[in-house]
Amino acid sequence: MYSEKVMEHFTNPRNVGEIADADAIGQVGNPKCGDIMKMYFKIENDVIVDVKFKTFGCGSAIASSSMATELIKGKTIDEALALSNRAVADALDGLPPVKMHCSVLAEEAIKSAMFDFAQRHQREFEGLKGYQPPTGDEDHHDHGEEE
Amino acid sequence: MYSEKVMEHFTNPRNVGEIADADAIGQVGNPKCGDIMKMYFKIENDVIVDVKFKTFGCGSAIASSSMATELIKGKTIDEALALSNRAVADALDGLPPVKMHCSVLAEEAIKSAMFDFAQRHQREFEGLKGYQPPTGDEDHHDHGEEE
Amino acid sequence: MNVYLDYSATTPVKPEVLEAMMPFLTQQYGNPSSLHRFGRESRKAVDVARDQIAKTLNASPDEIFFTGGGSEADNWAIKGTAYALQSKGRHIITTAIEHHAVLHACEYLEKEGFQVTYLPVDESGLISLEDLKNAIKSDTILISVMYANNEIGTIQPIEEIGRIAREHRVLFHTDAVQTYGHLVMDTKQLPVDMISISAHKLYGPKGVGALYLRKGVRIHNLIHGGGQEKKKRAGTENIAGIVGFGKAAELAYTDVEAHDQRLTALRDNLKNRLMETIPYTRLNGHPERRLCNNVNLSFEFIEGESMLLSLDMVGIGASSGSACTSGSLDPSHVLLAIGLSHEIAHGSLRLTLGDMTTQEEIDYVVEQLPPIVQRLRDMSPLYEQVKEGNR
Amino acid sequence: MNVYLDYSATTPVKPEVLEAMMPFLTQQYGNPSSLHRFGRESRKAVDVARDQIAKTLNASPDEIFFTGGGSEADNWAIKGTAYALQSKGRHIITTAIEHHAVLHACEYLEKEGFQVTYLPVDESGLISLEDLKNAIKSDTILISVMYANNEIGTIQPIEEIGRIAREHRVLFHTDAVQTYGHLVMDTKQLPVDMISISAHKLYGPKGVGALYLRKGVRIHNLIHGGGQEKKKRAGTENIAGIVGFGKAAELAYTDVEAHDQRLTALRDNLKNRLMETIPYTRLNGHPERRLCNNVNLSFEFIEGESMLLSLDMVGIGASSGSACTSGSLDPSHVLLAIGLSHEIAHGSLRLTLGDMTTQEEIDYVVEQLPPIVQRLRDMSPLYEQVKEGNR
Ligand SMILES: Cc1ncc(COP(=O)(O)O)c(C=O)c1O
Ligand SMILES: Cc1ncc(COP(=O)(O)O)c(C=O)c1O
Repeated sequence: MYSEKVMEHFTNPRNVGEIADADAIGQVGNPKCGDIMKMYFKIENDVIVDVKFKTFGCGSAIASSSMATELIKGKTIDEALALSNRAVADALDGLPPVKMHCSVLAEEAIKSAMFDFAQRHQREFEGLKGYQPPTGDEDHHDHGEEE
Repeated sequence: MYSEKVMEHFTNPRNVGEIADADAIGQVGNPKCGDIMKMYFKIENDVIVDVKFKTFGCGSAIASSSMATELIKGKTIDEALALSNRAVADALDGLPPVKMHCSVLAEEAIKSAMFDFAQRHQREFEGLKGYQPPTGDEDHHDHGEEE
Repeated sequence: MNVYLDYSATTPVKPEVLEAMMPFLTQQYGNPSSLHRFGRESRKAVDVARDQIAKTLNASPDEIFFTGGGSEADNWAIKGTAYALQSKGRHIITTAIEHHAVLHACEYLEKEGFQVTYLPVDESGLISLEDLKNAIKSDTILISVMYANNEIGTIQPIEEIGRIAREHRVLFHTDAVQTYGHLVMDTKQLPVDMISISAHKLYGPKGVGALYLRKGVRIHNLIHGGGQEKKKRAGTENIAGIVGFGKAAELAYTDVEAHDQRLTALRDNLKNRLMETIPYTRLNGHPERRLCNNVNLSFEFIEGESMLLSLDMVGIGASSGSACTSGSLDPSHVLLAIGLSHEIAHGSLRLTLGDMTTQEEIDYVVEQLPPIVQRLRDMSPLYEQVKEGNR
Repeated sequence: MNVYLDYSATTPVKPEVLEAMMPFLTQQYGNPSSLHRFGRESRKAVDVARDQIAKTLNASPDEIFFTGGGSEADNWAIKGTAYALQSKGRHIITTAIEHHAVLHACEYLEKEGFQVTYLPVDESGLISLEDLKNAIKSDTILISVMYANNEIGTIQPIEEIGRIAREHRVLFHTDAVQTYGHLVMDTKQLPVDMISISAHKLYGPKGVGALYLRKGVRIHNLIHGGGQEKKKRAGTENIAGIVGFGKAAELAYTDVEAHDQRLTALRDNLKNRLMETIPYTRLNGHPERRLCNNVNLSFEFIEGESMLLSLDMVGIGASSGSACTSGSLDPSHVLLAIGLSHEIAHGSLRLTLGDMTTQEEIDYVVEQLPPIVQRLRDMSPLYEQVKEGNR
């Protein structure tokens, strides 16, 4: 079902944890759907110098968190905002169709944190144009269910 | 499916054949249902001194013909008319429910022949009271089919 | 000598097929719906089997849905289409010679308010394309015509039927239970929407079949429940059965031409020699357009069951369209539909050949059958006239 | 170490069962509908299996009808009753926690114009007999309540339900797929009209089940066609499967009390030790009225699939009611029906024991599971509050 890459990141997830004095925090998902992702960022000169996550969710949610945080560590905010869910899934050698939403969640967690950063510092970022923070209540993901 | 007795009578049927100068002939069944039984009788002083049959039909029809003719050979007409289909089936150690009509056919073949004899000789027999010769067209037997 | 000539009734499981099944009757027992390793092994095995079957039909694996047999596939195709499209129309066209799985499903639907046209067949068992065209109405929702008949072996012009169905935008189902393993069916070429197949007719296990459902064709489920078979057919999968089916299909289509040639030769040898030796015999079904393994003969003046019993006593397993073999009143609806009288229909014998059939077995049957027929004729009141020269 | 604790999903085939099946996967391949010796052997085998199953239910063999599995039996009972009695009424009563084979069949019937009442259950998973009585209307034609639930193991008061059904002259079906092999069901005592059972839950093969249909109860067929199963369920019989089912049933009921005692002890040992070791854990289902082999626990703050993956990595096979294991949006309808929040339902783990389960395996799970739960909790944002003492 899962690629080896997914299993490897699930078994040894990178960047698990919290950052006490985080410069930005993002949280997406809701317990109803079975996944919540929370990301903590340390940002210096618009560069992500550290990132940690906590995830309540299935194997691919954990692996996606791990992979996404790896992919943006050391990158600029703009680069991080350019990360697509597809890129996360690809880096994991793919996700089953019903699990693609986990990669979407990772992308959204990053955006949510960067939005937090932008608000805290009154900044604007190209990648956040038109961004609406999730209310946390809606079912905004599609499990890709067959009819 | 069939008892050993049925198989034995099917394999070695008694009294197969015709009687050229028969005193009575009875034929019942119709090809539509897949069985025709024809019986030939030699009768002396109301005693069945010889009987032969020809049957187009399934294994139990042939076995029933064989057994029925055996059971009435040497018997009086009244005794022959008293033979029930149940007695034929019992003598064969039973017939499957869907095949009980074969024993009915044997009983009817005997009655039909005795009716022929009664008509030829203007006789009346207790066992033929109310007897209606079959038209040969109707489906007068029940294959005991389940719903 | 034991000679099995009833391959159209069912076939033995090939050793390679059983070998493929064994792991799933022993250590690999997981439920494919389970996430753990026990389940994943089973899931993979089902996928492989689906691929194997899809390949033989030149179909996509997601067009193959496993069922509990050919009858279920037939019922699903027919009732599933009927209920899904009843708002569009309630008229179904089928033939008078379908297998009971199709016929009785149609008769059931008639009681539920559908109309069914049963196309007649000619004396060789073929439907007429003109009849078919004339039967199509504005509310026709389904045409179901079997690929080859299980009793007389006649092969219908499925491609032409499919084209007519397409022209009239009517869904087309074919019961190919008897065809699968004998004829190449290329779903990329054949204009069919649904195909029923069954494993136990081609050296796979009993109790597993499949419905080919062309992508985009939507019918109602017959068995609702769990998410198996892409939510189209619920129930824990018969893994061993499905694996066996896949393997059997793969084997059957490894060299189907050689199979066809070998059986055709044996079949013709058997048929010709019996017809030459036994008078008052007729061949039922089409002389050329017939399954490579099917011989169906009627021997006048005798009844089928007594023939089967006699054959059985010398070790030969065959079948008959006589009512007396089924416990029903009328002989085979197929034999009546091709115009046989009840009398002659009752005297039919079906010999169906298979991969294990040998020339020696054929020789044995040719030796054993004529005296059996003669003995029964000698017992038959219908034969008297013949002997007396009245025919 | 490989530890299978998913016996409610499916069971391995017992060696004795496989041994009984083997002849019918090799030399004895005849179709039971055939007259010849090849067929008669198969016919006899089916009869034996029918007797074996009838005996375990104290039923008559002609009340047992083989199907392609439990889901088919459920669908048959429900749709067959609905269509047969639709002129009498169109109202069906079932529960919110049925298996999908019952639920989705009912939902399908709703679309076709039937009305269905889904009885709620209390936090232990039991329905209320008062609710049931209140739900019965003049046009109620069927009550369908599962004997024991497949997820949480809760056993319903089937006898009382049956008595209420009788009083109101309503047919009563019970899905006993999870119960069969664990509990004695005496159809001479139990007021039930239909019982669904499935072989692969009691060490028989997958893809075969049966419907007990009380004499005199008439429902429509689900699969029409040939005359098999007294014309009630068409299709060439899955002989090997049926033989295996018969054998498995016989074995299961040879000493069902000993089986129950052994599993109950192992189950309680497992459940108690896990609940003692792992904080924030709750038992789902009824504390006493539950299947002898079922443990269902919710571990707060974590999600089920990641638990299953972690268990799988150490060789333990289990299942969960989390939506993420099924690819659907909502977690198990059963866990929601007993009042769990989505969050807690997602963290459920079902461990189901079987005849091969050993104390050593239980010890292994008790050793392996706590650190897995802890590791996932440490990764969970929901657990932060707990650590911070906010709970
Ligand atoms: C309670 C219950 N009913 C029905 C079924 C369906 O049985 P089967 O898998 O044999 O179709 C199952 C198991 O899957 C079950 O647990
Ligand atoms: C033409 C045809 N259709 C359907 C079936 C039914 O298949 P199954 O026996 O697998 O249910 C058969 C054989 O029995 C058949 O010959």
